[in-house]
Parts: sequence; C-alpha cells; structure tokens
Amino acid sequence: MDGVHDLGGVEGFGAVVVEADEPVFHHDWERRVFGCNFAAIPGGVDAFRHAIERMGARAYLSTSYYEHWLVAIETRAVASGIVPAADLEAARVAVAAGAPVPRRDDPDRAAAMVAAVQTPSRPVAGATGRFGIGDLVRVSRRSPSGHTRCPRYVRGAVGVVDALHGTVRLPDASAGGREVDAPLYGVRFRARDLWGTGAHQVHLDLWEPYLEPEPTGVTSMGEHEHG
Amino acid sequence: MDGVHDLGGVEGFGAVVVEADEPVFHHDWERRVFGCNFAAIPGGVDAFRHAIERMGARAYLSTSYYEHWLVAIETRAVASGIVPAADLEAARVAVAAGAPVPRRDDPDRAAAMVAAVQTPSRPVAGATGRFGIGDLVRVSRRSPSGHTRCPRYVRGAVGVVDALHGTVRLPDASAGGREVDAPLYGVRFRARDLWGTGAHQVHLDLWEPYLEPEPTGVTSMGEHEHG
Amino acid sequence: MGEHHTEGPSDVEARVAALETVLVERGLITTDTIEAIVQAYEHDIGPHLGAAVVARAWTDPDYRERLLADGTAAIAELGLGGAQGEVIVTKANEPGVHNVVVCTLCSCYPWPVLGLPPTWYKDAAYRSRVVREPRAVLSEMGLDLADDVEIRVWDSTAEVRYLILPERPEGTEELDAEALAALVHRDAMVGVAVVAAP
Amino acid sequence: MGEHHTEGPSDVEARVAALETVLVERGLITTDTIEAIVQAYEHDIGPHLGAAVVARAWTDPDYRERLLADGTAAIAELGLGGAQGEVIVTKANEPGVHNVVVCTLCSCYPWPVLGLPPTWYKDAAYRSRVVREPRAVLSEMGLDLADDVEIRVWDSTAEVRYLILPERPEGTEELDAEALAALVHRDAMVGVAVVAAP
Repeated sequence: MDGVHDLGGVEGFGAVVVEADEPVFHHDWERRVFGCNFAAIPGGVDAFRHAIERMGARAYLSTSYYEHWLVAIETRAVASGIVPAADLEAARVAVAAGAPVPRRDDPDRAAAMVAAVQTPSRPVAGATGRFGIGDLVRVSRRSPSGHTRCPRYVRGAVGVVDALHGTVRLPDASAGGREVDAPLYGVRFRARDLWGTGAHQVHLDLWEPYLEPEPTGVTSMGEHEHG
Repeated sequence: MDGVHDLGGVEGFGAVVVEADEPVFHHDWERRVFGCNFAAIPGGVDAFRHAIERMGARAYLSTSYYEHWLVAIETRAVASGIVPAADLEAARVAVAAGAPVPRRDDPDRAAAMVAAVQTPSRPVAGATGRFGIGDLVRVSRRSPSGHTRCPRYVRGAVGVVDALHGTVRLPDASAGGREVDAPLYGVRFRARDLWGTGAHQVHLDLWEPYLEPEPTGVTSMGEHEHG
Repeated sequence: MGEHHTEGPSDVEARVAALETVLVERGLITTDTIEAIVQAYEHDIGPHLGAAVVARAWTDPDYRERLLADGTAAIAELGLGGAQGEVIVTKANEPGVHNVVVCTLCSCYPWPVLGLPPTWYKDAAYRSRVVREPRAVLSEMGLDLADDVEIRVWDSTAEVRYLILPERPEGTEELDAEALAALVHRDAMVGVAVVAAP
Repeated sequence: MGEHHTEGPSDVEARVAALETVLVERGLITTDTIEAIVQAYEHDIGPHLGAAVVARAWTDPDYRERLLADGTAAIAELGLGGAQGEVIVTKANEPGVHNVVVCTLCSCYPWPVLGLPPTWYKDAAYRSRVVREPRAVLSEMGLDLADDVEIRVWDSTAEVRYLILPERPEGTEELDAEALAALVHRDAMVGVAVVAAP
C-alpha cells in the first residue's frame, strides 16, 4: 500500500539526527518487545510489515520503531487467532493494575533460539525469469492496496537489471498468507530517471510482477546509457 | 516539494469524516487568522502554500487547517521583512501575559476589501503553448525541492490534453518571488495509467514545464485509447 | 511524544492574537477589515450563490450553454466572482457521467460560489482517496453510483476552480429558479452528492 | 490534539507486559528465550562481526573475491549468518565509487554482521532523503565525497541485505587482521562513513 511508511524521496523530515554512543535499546520495554517477536506466532516478516503499514499514517509517523513492532506483534497474534483480542486487553488491564508478568523458563529452548538466529542459511536460488542482466525494465505503476515492496518512487521509472537473485517468495502474496514465488532482480536506476536530477544511482531489488519490459532505445528521458 | 501535503493516492488516512451542520469557523481564533490573511503582506498564494509545505511533515499532519494558515501568514510576514520575528515573539509574550490586541478601524478600507473579494475578474488568457487539444503528454519526473503544483501521483504518467487555459504565472517561480509565465493545460488521465487499475478519469491543470511530448501509439501500459 | 503536551489551542490563540497585534499596529490591516471579511464569508458568501447559478442553468438553456463554455463569464453575469474564483470552470453531470472536485495539494475551492470549504474537503482522507478510489469514497459519503457511470475527478492543481452543475432532478418541472435553488446544496456542487427531488 | 495527552511510555509498557504475559502463558515463548535473545543482540551480535569480515577481505585477496561474488557463503565461512541476513550481498567501495545502504520501506539491515540498526537508520529523515540526495545526507553526517565520486545507493526492498566493504585506509600495511578490524566501525559498513587511518 502507498502509505507514509513508503518514505523514499518524501521531503519534510528535517536533518538526520545521530545519537552518539547510542545503546542497542533505550528502554527495557523495547527489549521485551524485541524478544517477544521471536514467539511462535504464525505469519512471517511480510505480515509483520503489513501490520505496521496499516497502523494509519498519523500513528506511524508519531510513534517509535519499537512501538511499530508492538503493533505488529499484537496484530499478528490476534489476527492469527492464537490470542483473542479480549485476552490481550484483559492482560493489559491486569498488568496496569499491578499484576506481575508470569515467568516460565526453558533453557534448551532459549539456547536453541539463540543458535537459530545465528545459523547461516544457504538458500538455493531457483530458476531465474524473463529478464536478464542488462535488460531495460519499466516499473509498473500498479499500486496495490495490500502489502508490496515496490516503492512509489520507482513506479513508472526505467532501470536496468543488474542482478539475478533467483526465485523468491513474493511479499505481496505472503503478507496475506498466500505462497507465490517470483523471480527477484536487482535493478539499477539513474537518479535523474527517478527525480529528474542527480548524478547518483539507486539500486532496488524488485520482483518480476513489478516490472515490464522496456524497449531499448530513446525514451522521453533521453537516450539510455545504462548498458 | 514532495512533502506529505501532496496527498493524492496516499493511503492510511482512514474514512472521510463529515461533520453535520458544520459551522464556517469552529473557534474565534480561526476567524481572526482568516481575516489576518487579507493583510497587505507581500507574497502571493504560492508563497503562502509553500510556507505551509515547509512546516515539516509531522507538523503538517498533526495540526489543523487554520493552524497551517497561521504558519503561512507568520512565515510570509517575517520572510518579507515587514514584521521582525522578534516583534512577533514579543507580541506573543505580551498577549500571553494579558495584553489586549489593539483595535484600529477604517470603515472605507474594510468596505473596499469586502467588495474586492467579491469582484469578478476577467483574466485575459494569453497565447497557448506547444500542446494542443488531444495531444498526448507525459508528466516529467522532475521533482523540485521548491514549490510545485505537479503532484507526485501523475509524475511519469501519460495523459491527454483536453483544455487550454492560456498563459498563467508559474507557481514554481512565483513562490520564490520570480515572475515566469507558462502555458497551462487541462490534462486527462485514465485511472489505470496512474494506479494500474480503476475505471475513472482524473483531470489536473498542469503547466507546460511539467509536461513532455509523448509519441502517439503503443506504450508499456497498452494502446492509448484517449483520443 | 511521551509526557509532553501537544500544542493546545491556548498557544495557538496567543500566536493569533500576537499576529493580529503586529499587523494592526503596522497598519497592514485594520480590525474592522478582519471582522468585515469574516462576516462576509460567514454569512454572505456561501453555497446559496452557487445554487442560484445552478438554478439559472437549469431554467435557461442559453445560460447553461454559456456557463459550460465560459464559467467565469457566465457566473460574473450574476455579479459573482472574486477571490479564489478568478477562473471558474463548470462541469455538468449528465446521465452516465459524474464529476467530483478535490484539491490534493491543499484545499482549493471556488469561494465566490460555494463559500469556504468544509473540514472534510480539507482533510487528508478525502484529498488522498478521491483521486484513487472515488467510487468507494462517494459511496461512503452516501452516493452510490451505478457501475456504468463514468467518474471524472477534477484535481484543482492550478488557479482554475471547478463548480459541478448537478443534474436537475425529476419532478421539478413546475418549480421556478428560486424554488430550484433551494434544492441545490453544497455537496452536489462539489460532486459528492446529487440533488434529490423535493 | 488540544489538551489530550499523547500515548505515553506507561501505556506502551502496559501493552508490552500484557503481550509478554499472553505469549508466555500460552507457551508461545519462554521468559528466558526473551532474555537470551536480547542478550545476544545487545552483547554478542554487533558490528565487530562485520568488522572481522572486512578485515579478512582486506588481508586475504581470495576471500575478498569470494565475499564479493557470494557474500552469504563467504560470511558463512566465518560462522556468521542467520536472522535478517539469510542473503547478504557485499558491495566494495573503491576509488571513484561509494556505496551506501538504506531501507526506505522499513528498516532492513544485515543483523548477523552489524547487529541491530541505530535509530537514525530507522528514522524518516535518513530513509526519505538518502535515495534522493545522498551527497547532502552524507555530508551532513560528516562524509564529504569528492564531486567525481559516483554514489550508489542500495535500497533494501527485498530479503537481500547489503554490507559495504570499505576501502582499506592508507598506512595500514603493517597491521594484521585483528588490528584492522578494530578500525572498522558500523557507519563505514553502512556506507555513511569511511574508515580512517589509525
């Protein structure tokens, strides 16, 4: 969806503020939210992101990163049916009234999770798709109301394929629980083909359904010098 | 600039909320802000809008319409040099401490202003430009950091000219005090050429510098059926 | 955010009073100008003016033709025009075609014929959605259009202002222009509603 | 807005505690898993891991070649990889070419080699600006690139994570991999800084 989370190129957010010697977490509740995200809740990272995207524009921009996570975990827990919303609310009321958070430990399980997050995976890249290295592609203007990983700032723009990442689960589908695989490409854009100005390049990883073939040659932005 | 004020197509703002029997103003301070905008402050409507656009993304979305106006009038009054920022701040401190707002009347001047805002103008449409009715145009992807009236959601899209509005002051220039005239066109877009879907049409008024000629024929979005 | 209070009306009120103070002290505006302008837009300049234009077009085919050919001039015939209506284009709804107006970039609106815009017209929800999903927005606002009606959305990106000429409802053949004008309301001239028969 | 308090930390804390309560009660996670995971990302998994990769590449030309050809596999040689780093691509800075990483849609970041991202990487300012005006952003962050340096911005829109291989600074010929790794800091591996000579 074309929400305010899709920030590429949006102006009006001021300077980049760097905190010196920043800690990994700023509040203990951030630690707990981070840890809770490793719970066995159905729905993967795409459902997680889509839950955040649906927070609402003003809420997204006025809350912090780990508040976004909190919304995402709450939303997935409730939407998956494993935690009734009423139970979550009852727990909130109880906690606010002073109820302690229960403690249950399982050292083997904890160790297994810590090992799992540090275990390299070796994904098998599947077959690649219709585009090859050097092909010109134009990003579709399709603007789905559901989850997508095709940002607004490249819609309709012409780029050149410069990486083949194999066949990968399509987030647009998996955010809703459907499993669809599609070829994933690295695509290079000239800044001036995105913003009309700028000497830099911007690279994005884009799935085949986001892309349309673009004839080589002269376009309205001038002759392509990608190759 | 590509700020959050450029709302066309952005998702996440919820339902349209209609207030029944809404009054023209909700607070007396809104009346005063509205009236103050008729003060003799240099800078026209484009400078007014650009001041609002530069409020900052979060401020824009978390304040009301007449708070935007307040920012615009303050900004123009200070930027034009006719009201030093220090004087405005001193007045704010005085008012907050209970100082009364001075009253000065001039009935002739008041009557003249009320008459002026209700006097029909008859603008002389100047010469038109390079495009004619029925011409295909592609909106430039140019994304100026200053003021513009070319919304993001049509950038790079193909439409058809369906109105010639003559030669009109270009807001991109006049927001900064420069006077540049350019042909203004009504341009019709198919929803599916903007969003990839939809059966409706969207019409915008766009200045010639926003537009590039588009060859008639087949594009990546399919054959044009505009004509 | 946290415990910090957001800026409340009292801060805004002080800023507004300060602004009025410095503008009046410098002679950039007079107090009675502020009040007269507010009075004009609160009581005199409103959708009843556009309704008179619409009723005239419904009852005078030549006027309707002039209104659609050059809205500014035809509206000026009735003595109307001015600020935020320097150029007014009128678009007619007709069987199979429905027009609706928005300003996605700010809140442009034809003041001389409709007065000041309602809050929903200025809010992010309407401005963001109506260019993308007009049928859904209109339906939510109570206007269900048949599937075969073509929707044309007019985004007011320049100083051209749009006034929608609604369709004259059935069963109003006996009404004169004044009685017809009483039927015509703001939302129908923005295009988020139609005019119902009396 | 007005006088209404925005949601403060105490509300958030209660929601977090409630969430942990229901997840633990249902056996969906254990308390010590939460704590062990936090411990791992707070103390064990951080930019010192990426620094070791970089130092190895600086001192072992064959490794550098493997790292640039298949980052995931080369990084796995050092026993590194895992969550949010299932696929890692390494891009080398070189004379005339500077690479910088962002995630405009959320905050994707190569956790197994850099740990969790800093706040500026997650904030709207960096995410919105670096794809549009990287030179200005880098300059504000203290990195002034020569005009003839080509900037390549990598927007992490899929599950590929990007690690930047900085240029080895002059005057470090005598240093071993361990000493080199101590020079390499997070910002240089995101591409918002370079590695300075000691």
